Parts: sequence; structure tokens; C-alpha cells
Amino acid sequence: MPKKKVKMARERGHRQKASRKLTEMGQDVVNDIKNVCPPKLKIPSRSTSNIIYDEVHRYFVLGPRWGVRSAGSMKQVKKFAQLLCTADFAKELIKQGKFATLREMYYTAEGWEVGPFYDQGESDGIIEDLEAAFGLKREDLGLTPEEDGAAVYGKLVVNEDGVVIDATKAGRAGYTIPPTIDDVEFLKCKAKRVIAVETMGMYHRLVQEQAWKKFDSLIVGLKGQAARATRRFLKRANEELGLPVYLNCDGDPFGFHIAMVIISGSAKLAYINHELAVPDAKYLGVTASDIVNYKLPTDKLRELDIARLKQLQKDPRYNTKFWQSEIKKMLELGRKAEQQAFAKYGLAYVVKEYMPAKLKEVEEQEFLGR
Amino acid sequence: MPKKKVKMARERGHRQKASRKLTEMGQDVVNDIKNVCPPKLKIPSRSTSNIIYDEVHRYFVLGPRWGVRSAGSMKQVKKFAQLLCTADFAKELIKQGKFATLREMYYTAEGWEVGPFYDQGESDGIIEDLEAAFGLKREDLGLTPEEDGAAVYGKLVVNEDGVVIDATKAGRAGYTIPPTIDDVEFLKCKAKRVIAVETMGMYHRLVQEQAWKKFDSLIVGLKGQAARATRRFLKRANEELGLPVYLNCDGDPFGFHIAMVIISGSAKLAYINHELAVPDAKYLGVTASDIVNYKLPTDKLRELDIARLKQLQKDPRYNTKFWQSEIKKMLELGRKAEQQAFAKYGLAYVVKEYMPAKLKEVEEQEFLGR
Amino acid sequence: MKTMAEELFKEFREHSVSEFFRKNAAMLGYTGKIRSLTTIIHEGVTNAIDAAEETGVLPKIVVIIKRFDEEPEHFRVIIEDNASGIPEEFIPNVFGKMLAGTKLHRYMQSRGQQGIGVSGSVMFGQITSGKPATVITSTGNGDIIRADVMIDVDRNEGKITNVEKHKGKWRGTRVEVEVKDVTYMRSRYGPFNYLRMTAIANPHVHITFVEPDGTLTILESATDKVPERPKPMPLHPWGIMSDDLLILAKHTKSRNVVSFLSAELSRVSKRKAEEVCKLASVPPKKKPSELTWEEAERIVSAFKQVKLYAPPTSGLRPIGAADIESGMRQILNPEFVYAINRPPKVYRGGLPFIVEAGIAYGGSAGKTTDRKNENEEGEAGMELIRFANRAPLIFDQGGCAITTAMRNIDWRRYGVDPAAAQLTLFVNVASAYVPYTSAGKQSIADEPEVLDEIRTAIMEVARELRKFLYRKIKIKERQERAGVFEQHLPIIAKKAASLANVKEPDIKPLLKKVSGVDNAEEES
Amino acid sequence: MKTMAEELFKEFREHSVSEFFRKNAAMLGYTGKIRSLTTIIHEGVTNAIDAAEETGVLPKIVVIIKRFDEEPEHFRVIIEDNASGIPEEFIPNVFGKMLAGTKLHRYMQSRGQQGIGVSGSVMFGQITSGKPATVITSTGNGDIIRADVMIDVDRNEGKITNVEKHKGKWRGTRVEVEVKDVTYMRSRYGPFNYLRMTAIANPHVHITFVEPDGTLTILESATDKVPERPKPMPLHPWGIMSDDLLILAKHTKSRNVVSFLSAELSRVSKRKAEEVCKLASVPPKKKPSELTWEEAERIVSAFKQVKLYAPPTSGLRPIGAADIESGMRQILNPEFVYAINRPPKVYRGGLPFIVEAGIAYGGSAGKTTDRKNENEEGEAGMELIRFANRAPLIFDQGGCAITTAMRNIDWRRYGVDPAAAQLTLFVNVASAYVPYTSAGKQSIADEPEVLDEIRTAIMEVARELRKFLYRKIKIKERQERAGVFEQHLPIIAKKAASLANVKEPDIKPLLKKVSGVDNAEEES
Repeated sequence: MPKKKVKMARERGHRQKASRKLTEMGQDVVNDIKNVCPPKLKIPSRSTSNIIYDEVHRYFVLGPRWGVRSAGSMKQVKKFAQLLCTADFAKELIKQGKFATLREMYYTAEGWEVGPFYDQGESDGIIEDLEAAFGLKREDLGLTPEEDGAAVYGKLVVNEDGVVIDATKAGRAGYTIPPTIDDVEFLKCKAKRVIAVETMGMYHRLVQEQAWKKFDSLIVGLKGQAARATRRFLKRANEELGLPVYLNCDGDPFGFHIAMVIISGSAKLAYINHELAVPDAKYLGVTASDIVNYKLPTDKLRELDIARLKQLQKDPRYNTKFWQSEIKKMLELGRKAEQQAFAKYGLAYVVKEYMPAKLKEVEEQEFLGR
Repeated sequence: MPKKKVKMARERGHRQKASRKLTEMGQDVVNDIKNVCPPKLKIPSRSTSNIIYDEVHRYFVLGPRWGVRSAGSMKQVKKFAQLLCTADFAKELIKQGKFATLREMYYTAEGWEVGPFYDQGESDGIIEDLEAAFGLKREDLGLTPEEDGAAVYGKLVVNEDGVVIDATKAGRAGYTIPPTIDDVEFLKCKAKRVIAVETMGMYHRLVQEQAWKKFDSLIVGLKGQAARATRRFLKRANEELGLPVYLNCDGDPFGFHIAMVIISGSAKLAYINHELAVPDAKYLGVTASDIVNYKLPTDKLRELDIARLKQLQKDPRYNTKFWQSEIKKMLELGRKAEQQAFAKYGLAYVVKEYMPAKLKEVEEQEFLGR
Repeated sequence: MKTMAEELFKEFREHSVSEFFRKNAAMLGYTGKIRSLTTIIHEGVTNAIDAAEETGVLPKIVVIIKRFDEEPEHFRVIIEDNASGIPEEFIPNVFGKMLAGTKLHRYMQSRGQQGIGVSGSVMFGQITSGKPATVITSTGNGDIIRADVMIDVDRNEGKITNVEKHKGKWRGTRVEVEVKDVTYMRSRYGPFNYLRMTAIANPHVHITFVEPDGTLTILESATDKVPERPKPMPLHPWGIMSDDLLILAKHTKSRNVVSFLSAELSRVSKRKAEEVCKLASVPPKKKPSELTWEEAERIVSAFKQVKLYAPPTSGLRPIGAADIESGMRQILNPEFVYAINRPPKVYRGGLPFIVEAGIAYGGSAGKTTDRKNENEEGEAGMELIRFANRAPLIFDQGGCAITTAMRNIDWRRYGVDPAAAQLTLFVNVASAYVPYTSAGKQSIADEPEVLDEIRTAIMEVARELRKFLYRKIKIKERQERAGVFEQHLPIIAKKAASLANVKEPDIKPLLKKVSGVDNAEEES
Repeated sequence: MKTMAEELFKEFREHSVSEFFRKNAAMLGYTGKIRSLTTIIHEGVTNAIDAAEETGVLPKIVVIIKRFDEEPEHFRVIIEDNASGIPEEFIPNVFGKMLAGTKLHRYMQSRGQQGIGVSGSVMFGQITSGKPATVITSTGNGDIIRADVMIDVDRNEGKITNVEKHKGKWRGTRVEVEVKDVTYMRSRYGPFNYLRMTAIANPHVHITFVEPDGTLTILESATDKVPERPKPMPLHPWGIMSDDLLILAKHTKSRNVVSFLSAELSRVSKRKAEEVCKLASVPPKKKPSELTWEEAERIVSAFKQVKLYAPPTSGLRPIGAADIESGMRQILNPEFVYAINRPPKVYRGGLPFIVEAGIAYGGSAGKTTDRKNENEEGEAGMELIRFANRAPLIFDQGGCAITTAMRNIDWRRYGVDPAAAQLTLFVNVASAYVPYTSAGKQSIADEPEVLDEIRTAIMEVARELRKFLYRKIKIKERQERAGVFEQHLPIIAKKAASLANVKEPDIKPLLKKVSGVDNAEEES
């Protein structure tokens, strides 16, 4: 798999690139000081008005607006100092090959000369500044979120720092995607597709019913809203391994949102969506049509659901015939349904009947290029 | 390891026992109906007033009070019917060797003659009735919660339905404890102790700093409040493998609570604590004394924290010299601190300095039988 | 040399009460464009009903409000009754002199009290439009008099500026007042709601109402029973003050204290009077006019030590629980209605009063009703309607003892959420002398005895409502539980058989048994 | 046969205004045990200050409240002034006759207005204690008169029941009223707070107060400037009504309309009067007494079309912004104080008025102050103190236009949380004729012009407060930001060097530069 090897090298290169960028920044600041010129850093604006849906790439990106962080401004000088301290800390992490959680960094700052952060929101903001300024992921800077990624089950073998792991032999709960997924090498993959599911209940159902075998698939248990590591995993599976990705979520606005964040990225992370979005992933979850066709047990849409759906109608990411018609139908029905609602017809129904039908439908469309 | 083999057999036997109990119940009901006598089921009361702290076993148990569920009472007949439907469903799961989530069962009931449950709270209550009536775990009835258990890293090899897993070779994120942990066989264990930590941030820190090697330890990442499967794993590690269990939590009332639920069980699950509590586990988390001795970064106790601590003072589980003095000290300080606060002294500090000191202290006390 | 004082007191003068109220029209309720118009309607309708009742006929009232073309704030207000009519010589004083009337000096319940009401309307019309009021009246003697009346403010006197006589066989009085600077609206504070409330509290009154846009509304009477004529009533000793006693003593015809006390106070026999004199160390044969303040004080306190009958109610004219209920039923069409009238009590000055309360639930009771388009506010929840001697109190709700009493009650204890309940609460205070907080007569002062009594009355009707709401819930529960066994026992049998892997048992004998047993348990 | 009417009208009688108010004492503020006592103090102090000012001396008032031993609700209230004294022949009418006085007929600002106040106190004392009031007075002519005065309620007349004369060189009046059924408390509604508020609004008044327990409090005057004597003032044409005009026309000495208008109205020159007559099509030479209502209406509307000077303020006697500020500063010791007085305006009837407002922030302003133990309520937040012609308004806060105006303002826009702010808001309405809602004179009716003006005044002082609060925040910010560069630039240099792996650059030149630049930016 030569293609993969190349990719791998690129991944590893991220951390070196990060280190180089940080060094350059230090040099720029030193030069500015020597030239008696207040050091400045241009950072793309992350404000709502600068978040733009990129029709070509099909995800949110940052627009052309920049902000300038200046050490010459009374209001900004402290933040500038914090930014440099953080950069220095990250460079040290990269050098040592270590990772720290965002929370650990927040505490580490207790010992910094610039003084502790007011709260973790402040230190997280500084990290986002660095990410946006250099187009790097925080993971490249040695900083990880607390949470692990999703569980994976299926015919995939990976190499984590020399440890070879077979995702059919990591236990019933599967292989857990670590926060440092970019350091993981895909060694072998016999699966032909990825099916990611919103809830761990459904994940275990699919594993138990051997859906991974039946559909030649990797089963990914998202545990709700997908972690960054999970999204990175799905992107790599899609791009490096060339697997189509299907997203099976609850038939409600939150389920739609979970799928869409994987597909087109969130507005909040627009500055790093090029590393996270999987624009070719397909929604394979419960739809309003399913509710009707399968007579699913439902719950009433709450006020909040309705408001949310109406928001989605205007969201550029949902500006397709499929989504517009399903959202409209759900609003008309006034009901929503969960994945596990298929249990009404017995536990195995979802694997024996529902998924094959849905997969066939979607893959035929794909085959025909729709 | 003959001891282990015997245990294994016992564990496997749980599901057979469950099936037998359900059959007996059916027979009793049929007999009652034939005798024109309203079928009844005695269920230990789970009300607060019937939850008693067992000084000998050192966990909460149910007291001597029973309630009777009678099919002859207008108010109870529907619940009785639901209970029998649930029992029949569980017996079928056991027969097929399958598991269903509580949510799936709730949806399955859509198709039952007795009609759907009002909400999942109602169906969960019925399952608890069955558990309490027969002293069985829901897992023995083929019913599992949604969530997976904790992550485990260290020198442990297990057998899951023929798949052999080495917990040092399951990836950086470790081996994930499945909800069906009782079906897992412990094949080999070279660790001498278990260190369970509250947050995944601390878990990754310990894995990264190779604490599992340094302390000959299994590292368990609890992910906050421990799942039932995690508690079951810790109990088995403690009883079957004979490993001491140390609990490293945040130094706040919630951290104390997380540790104590593992040690002495929760009041809510008093009916099944004999299967879950690990009374010999030791608290190794952040204490009020640590806050002072290590000058940790802290947060102010909120109103709720203070109220909670005052509650703990009166809780029989905390009726030891150690807890009383630490709680009092924390109230006096008015501050709390997280595990990760040690990052103030650098990322490795917790493994290099803090943990060795604490372990030494605790294990010396144990050696001396204190 | 003159002192400073002599200089300053050159200006010392007396003033007429009309002049006082001309400058203080707000004190009589003439404040705001909507309220001023409602006040005119109130004074006219109140007098009309009182007059008809004193005459002993069922009141038939006509109210017409005409707007002058192209003058949105210029009206002619016409109020007509079918009462006794007014003798010609009394017309100037009735309509043009303040503090003159048939009511002020008697302790008798009537809606009007102070001899200011109608003169006030005439004056307000006069100072805004410059026009006299027109009075058409006949005592039924064949002469119909039509007189224009103006007030001479400086002298507090009425003047007839024009008079005509016709022959005719009609009896009654029709007053027409022309007024400017007022507004007509169908709001909660407007004439329409005022008349609607009047109809609720006075089911024996027939009201015909024509609004400025020509809309005709007839509020039919719901009973043809003429309420008894109220009677003047002596003071009762409970709570009487020394000053009141001395004033009575000054005017009495009795020659000694014992006969004075028994003649001028109610519920005092000769024997009681003697007992009181003895307790108070007052010579029983003393001339009343020679009583000293100290003796009066001792008599007052002695009355508190003897047993007396409660004050007579002959002078009081409550609506009666049945009539309140029929009034509320007719207008609100409620699911539940309940009313009470409390026994008479006295407050300071020995003045008796009666509190009546009614409550209506469901239907169009409460603030959110289909009356919304009439009273314009989009409010929800409990509605409080206040009355004094059957006359609606519309304004100054906040300062009124009835409102205070209502607010002091924890309504949730009665199963009611005041912010949402479809509830109308009715309170009427009947007395020969209602303690109003101001001459505008829109709110009742919080005399402790009155406040307590209102509170008690409200709680009494609220308790009855609670019982109703409780019964309503009970009935629903029983219905829901019927047939529960028939539904569930077969399922139990089937599932138990499946669990035990045996044949399904026959459920019928058990079904028969438990249904019976359980019902028995239910009854016990 | 007699008609029903003849039967009924046998009872028709006239009544005295004293009798009316005896029965309606609540209308005058005699309601509740605490309020009744405060009302007596209010009437006495108001009259005392007015009298001293009319006399042209700095008012020195003594108030003594004595409790009778073992009678908790029996008091003797003594109020003494240093004014002109009262000539003997006026004593019965001043203290015993209602609607009599020197003030009612003049359009002049004074605290009392209606000639009821002191007679009301005497009557309330008399009907609760049975005792006459004692008046000790001298006009400074060497005779000191001591007279006991009672009211003959039936006739609305004062009677002197006992009189003594002494020689002495004192001038002033001392009134002593004995009263029962009242309570003394140091609550917000009690005499102590009443006098404290009086002192704030009247910094020229010296008050000596002795409480029933013997506590002596002296509220010193803060200025020795005697306010100018108020002058009687003709009506201004703005907002005058036809009726007012005709009443003036009836009493004028002028012989034609033009001279009548310019003589009886303020700010109307002969030329203006002629212009108005022309506009109104009224013959300029017409006799005023022959003016018709329609002509009067045309004149009124014509006045609205011509330009006039604003009403004269000569008759108004505002406190003045400086005195309000010094009064508030003395009593509240605030961090910030600001007061304004607005230009005169008129409301209906052409009556001029002036609104003054003051605001105090910090110190002991607001409801939560160390005065808590005095006024007993554990309340927090903004305090509103209301005045009419410098006299405190204590009761009926809810219905008052000042309260309405205050509530209509969105205080958060001024940086104030009304529920928590340490703020005292002062409003005084000065007018020869304040539109009270009732004879109790405790709240101001919401005449639109008055309400608007109060609102404007409050917003004006609130804006000044906002500026103060804003400046306060600004100063704090500047201090906090000082030295920020000195603290952070060295760290930046150090960390940048570490990142680049080079020697730390010298930070001093940059430090010097940016500090300057940034300061300049700040100033701009």
C-alpha cells in the first residue's frame, strides 16, 4: 500500500511542521523587538461573521478577515504574552514527544511568569489562536482533549508505536481511537466500508449481530457527538483507505447534527475543518420517511427540536433536496425516532432488514453517481 | 490458577441461575391462578428507609422490609403484567445468548400486549424489581446499560469468547471493559495492583509516563462515575486476582463520591452491592491534606460542594478517622483541587513524585494492618 | 402699628363645599378621560337603582351615551329610572347642592351615601361643556317637569335656568348631562363593564344600554323579586365611641340616661341600660345632655362587659347567596358556582356590615374568556370583581381591602393557580356606611374587622371550590381504573405459562374473584 | 293622596362639611393608628412652616409627643412655631371651622391649601379624646392668649370653651392636641421619618423633636436664607378651561374683555388680548360678565394659536437645586449627589408647577442603610422620597404620579439595579395648586403634563448619575491597566527567544516606545 506510506509520512510531518512554525514566530518577535516595533501576530477571525460555507469543499471555512494580536496594545499585551508562553510550552511537548491535555496545560500555567489563566476557557482560546494562525491542529502541538475517540470493530489492523492491534481482536468493546490518532498507522484493512452509529447501544447491537461481517464493514460507535479523534479517524479511513463512510444516527435534529458535523464540520471549528471534515460521508440514519415507512415508535418534537429543525432548513450544509424534504417531512409529522426504535420488530431486525435495504439504496445511488 | 477457574464457572453459572429463577416464578404464577389465588411476588423494598449500611461487609444492603406486588390489586395488576412480560423477554435473551440494552427493551415493549411503557424510567424500574427479587444482576438477565466500562492498560491478558487480548497491546487508549464483563475470563495477570483514576486526562498521563511499568500496576480510566461493568471488573480484579485496588480521584466531594461508590456501593443499588462493591479498595486521590502539602491550585468550594461535604460527614460510609478529618479540613480550607492540578509542577510530577509517596504511605499502613 | 398677624389675616375667608370639590374633582372620581365618564354613569345608575328600590318597584334603568358628531370627546349621557320622581321644589337642591340629600343623616344602607354624587356629575358636565343638566321628572301626579339645572359654585346652590311642564302619565326621572374631555371605551374601566358588573350583583335590575355607536344591549333581570326596602337603623353599642354617644345624647328626646340608651341604641333593653349605668357608675336618672366625656367613656367600656344580641340586620340589604349565584351563572355560564352571605358584624362606630362572596369556576369565568375582545387586556388568571352595596368598584383596586384580603390567601392551598385559573371571585360589602378610602368611592379602607370578615368569606367559598375540584379529580380516577383487571390478568396467565413452559391456565375463576375483592376494598 | 316622592323627600336635609369629614376622617388621612398620628404631625408642621415663611422668619419648629402614663394609645401632641401668631378673633375659625383660611382662594404655593388641615386635627383629637385643643398664641403685641377650642360639628363652627390672657414678649403659636387610639412607632410611616424627610427638603428649617420616651433630636437648619415669600398669581392662559374663564369674568372689575384678559391672566398684554379677541371673533369692548360659554371656548382655543411667555414663577417657591443637594448631603452623606429644578410648566386650568429632582448615591442612601433600625423594614435597593411643596408624602405611594414616573423608567439603562442600588431619589412638585388624589394629600394625581415633567426630571438626574458611575468605572480601569506593559513585554521577549533559540533581545527601547504610543491612543 504505497499510497498509505506516503500519507503516513505526511502525518508524522505535522509535528515537525508545527515545531518549525513556532520557531519562526519566536524569531519574528525577537526581530520586531530589536527593531523597536511592537510584535504582532495575524490571526484569522473566528467570529461568526467570518465563517463561510465553502461550496467547493463542502464544509465551513474561515473567510478572509484577520485580526491582529499586538504586543503594543494595552488590551492585548497580556494575551500576547500568554500566547508566547503557550507556544513555548507546546514546542517543549513536541520536542519530548509528549502529549498533555488542555486541562493539564491550564494547570501548568499556574507556574508561568505571566500568571495563571482566569479559567480554562481562556487557555483554550489561546490554543485556538495558535491553531488558526498556523493552520495546525492542537494535536500537532502536543495538546489533546480529555476524551478518547470512538470504538471501532472490524477487519482493520493498525500499528500504534510498534504495537499491532487487530480491531476484531480488541474485545467486544472494540478498538478505542486514541486522541493521538494521527500517530497511528493503518497496516491492513479488509473492510469495504465504514458504518458509524450514534449510540453505543446500536454499536453493540451491530457487533453482536455480526454486521461487520455481513456488510464487510468497520463498525464505529460514535458515543454521541463525535470526538475530534473520531472525525480524524473517519477522514483518514475515507481518504487513506478509500472507504465510503455511512452515518447511522437517531432520527432527530441532534442526530442530523451529529452526522452533519462529521460530513461538513462545525462552524466553531471552521479554522481546522480541512483536517476534520469528511464531505463524502453519507447519512444512513433514521429519516422522517423511515418513521412513516417502518411505523416506528416516536416521541413528540419538543419546542427546541422544532426551532432546531427550522434552523437547519436555513443552514447551507442542509441545502440539498434530500435534507430539505426530510426536514420538512419531520416538521409535518411532529415526531422523531431513535435508532433503537427498530427493536420494536425484534433485536435483529435492524441488521437483517433495515440496514441492507438502506445500504442498497444509498450505494446504488452512488454507483449511478447521484 | 485454579482459583480463577472455579470463579469462572460460577460467573458463567449466573445466567443459568437467572433462567431457572424465571421459570420457577412462571410456575408459581400458573399455580396461583389455578388455585384461584391472586399471584404475588415479594420484592425487597428499595425505599430509602430500607437501605442499611452493613458494617460487616462495609457496603449498603437492603434491610428486612419487603413489598408485595399483587396481581389482585387494581393499582398493581398492570405492573405485575409488565413484570411477567419483561421476565419472558429476558428468558428468551438468555436462551439465545444475546444481550439487549435497556433502551432496546423499552422499544421492544412497543410490540407487547400489555402495551408500551410510559417512559424508560418505568421499564428500568421493572428490571430493578426483577434484580432485587432474585438477587441477580440485570446483566445476568441479558440486559446491559448503554455505556462501555473503563479503559484498562497494563499487564493483563483476557479471553473474550475465544479472542485473547493483551491490555498492553490494545492501543494507547487501552482495553475497554465491555458491559458483559462477567463473560470475560482473566487468563494472565502480571500486575501487582490496580490504580483507577477518575479522568481520562490522568489515565493518559499515567500511560504516557509508563506508570503501569513503574508501579507494576493496571491503570484503569474510570471516565468519571464508574459504570457497573467497571465496578464489576474492579471487584473481580480484587477478588479473583487478589490485587489491591487504589482509587485516584479529584479532591472534591464528587471525587470522594466516585471512590466511595466503588468501595461501598451506592444506596440506590443496595440490592445488588454484593456483586459490585469493592470494600477493600483504598482511596488514593487528592485530599485536603494534599492541597495544603503540595500547595495545589484550587477552586473555591461552591454552596453545593459545602452542602455535599456536610452530608458526607453524616454518611456511615465516611465514618472513619481518615475521612472525617479530611472532610473537616476541606471545609475549613474552603477549597478543592483536581488530580491534574499537579501539572503545576510539570507533567511528570504526578508519576515521579506524588504517586510513589502516596502509594508508599498507603501500602505501609496496609502492611501494618491499619 | 399693625402686627404681622393682622396684616396676614386680612385675607381670612370661608369657602363653599362646591368650590372645594370643583377644584378637587379628582377626589370625586373625575380623573382621566375614561374614568370620568364611568364615574358619571356610576353616580347616575347608583342613584337610579336606589331611588327605584326606595319607591318599591323593580328598577328599570336606561343608559344612553351619545357622541356629538365629529367631536370624539364630547358626549351627552342620559340615565333614566322608573322611581318616584322628584317634587319640583327639590330639583335645585338634589342636582345643584352638595352635601344635601335624604341619606346622609340616616344609618341606612344605600348605594349612594354622601349627597355629592349627582351634584358632582352636574358640576363636572357644567365645567367641561358649559351646559346645564336637563332633568325630566314626574312624581306620577300627571305633571312632567323638564328643568335645566346649573350649580352656583360660589354659593353651593342649584339654579333652574329654564323650566317647562307637560301633562303625562309617566313616573320616573331622566337626567341628561352634557360633558366634554372624556373618552368612551369598552375597556375594563369603561361603562360597559361597569353595567355588566352591576347586572351580576343586581339580578333584579333591568338595564337597557345604548353605546355611542348605536349598539343596543339589554341586560335582562333574572328575578322579579323586589328587594325589601332598607330601614334606618340605630347604632349598636359594640365598638361605639364616646364621641358618637355624646352626639346622640345631645339630640335625644329621652329624659334620662337609661331611656336614652335603650331608645337610641339597638339591642339595648331598659334592663341592659340599667346594668350598664351601674357598671359605669353613671346615675341612671341623669339628663343625657349632661353626660360628661368621662361618663361616656365609662359607658362605652361598660358595654363591652355585658352580653348583647348581635346588631339587627333590618337596615342591611345583602344580595343573598342565591341571587349572587344566579347572577354569576347568567353572565359567566360556569361549571361550578357557590356563594355565601356571612352573618352581620360591626366595625368602629358600631356600624353593622355584611360581607358576601361568590366564586365561579370554568365557563367564561376568569380573565381569559371570550370577553377578551370586550375588555381588551390579554390578561389571564383569576378575576376579582368588587362591590359595595351592589355597586361595582372599578378603580383603585390596589388600595382596596377586598384586594388585600384576596392577595393574603394562599390560593394553592385551594388547588388554584391565581395566574392561570378560570376563576371569578365576587365580593360585596353591604353596609349603611361603607368605609371608603376616598369620596371617589372606589375602594374600601382596611378597617381590621372588615378585612377579617372579607378574608373569612373568601376562604369559605374557596373551601367549597376545593371540594368541587377534589371531587372532579376523584371521579376521573375511578373511570380510568375500571376494567384494569380484564385487561391485564390474561396477559399474566399467558406469560407465566410461557416462562414455566406449561399450558396456559384458565383465568376466569381468578378474574371473577379479584374483581369482587378489589371492589370491596375500594368501598371500604 | 301624597305621591311616593313627597313621602320620600320629607327627609331631604342639608349637612355641614364638618359632619361630612367627621364621618369620612379616612379621607383626611386619619386611618390606621400610625398614620393618624403622622397626619396630625403633618398638618401641624406644614402649617407652622407656612406661617413662619409668610411671616418672613426662619422657621423654628418644636414637636413634642407625650404619652399618658399607662395608656399606650393616648398622647398629647404639641407643635410650636415662631410665626406671626393669630389674632384672638380668628382663633375659632382657624381651628374650628373647615374650608376656612387664608389660602384657598389664592393661586399661591403653600404646603397647606384647603383650609381643612388643622381643623381636621382638632376634630380628630376631639372625637377620640373628648378634649378641646389648646392654642397658645401671641401676635407679639405683648398679650399671650391661651384658648381651648372645640368644634361644633353640626354647624361647622369653632367654639372657645376657655380663654386666659398673660402678658409676655413672645410671638408664635403653640397648638396642643390630645388624641387617643393612635400608636407611636419609628417606622417609615411614623413621625420621626416624616420630620427627617421634612429636614431634607427644607434646609432652612430648624426642628426640635421630643419623642414619647424623652429622646431629644435636633435637626439643625443648613442655611439661614429665608425663602422668598410666595406671591398670589393670576392664571396663565395655557390649558385654561372655559369654565375658569367665565368664573373670572364674573368677578372681574374690568369693563371690557380686552382689559379683563390682560388684567386677570398672566403674560397677557393688551395687544395679545386684542389679537385673541380677533381670532375668537369676540367684540373687544364687550362686558366680561356678558361673555357666553361659546365665546369663552373660542377665546380658550384662540390662546392656543398665539405666542405667549411661559407662566411667571413669582408665585412658585421651589427649593432650588443647591438646597436639595445640601439637604441630601447633610442627611445621607452620599458619594455622589445631583439635583435639578426644571423650568415652570402648566397643567390643566393654567396652573403652573415646577418639578425638582435629586439623586444621591452611596453613603447611607437607599433603603439598606444604618437607618434600618429606625425604619424597621429589612428592605434593600432604591429609596424614593416624594414631596409636594416641600412637604413629605409618606402614604399612598402606589397611586402617586411620582412613583409611576419612577417605575416607568428602565433603570438598567442608567447602570442602576433598582432592587440593589444604594440610591435615594428625591422628587418635589412645587405648585400653588398640587393635584392631590385625595384630601389626605399623600399622592399626586397623574395629570399627563405633571407625570411627563416628573419623568423628564428623574431622567435628567439619572443621566448625571450614569455619567458619574461611568467615570467611576473608567478611573478604576485606568488604574488597573497601568503597568501592564512593564509586566508583560519582558515575558514576551524571553519566551520568543526561547522559541527561536536565540539570545534574549533588549526590551527597553520598545517598552519606552509602546508605553508612550499607547497612552497617546488612550487620550485621543
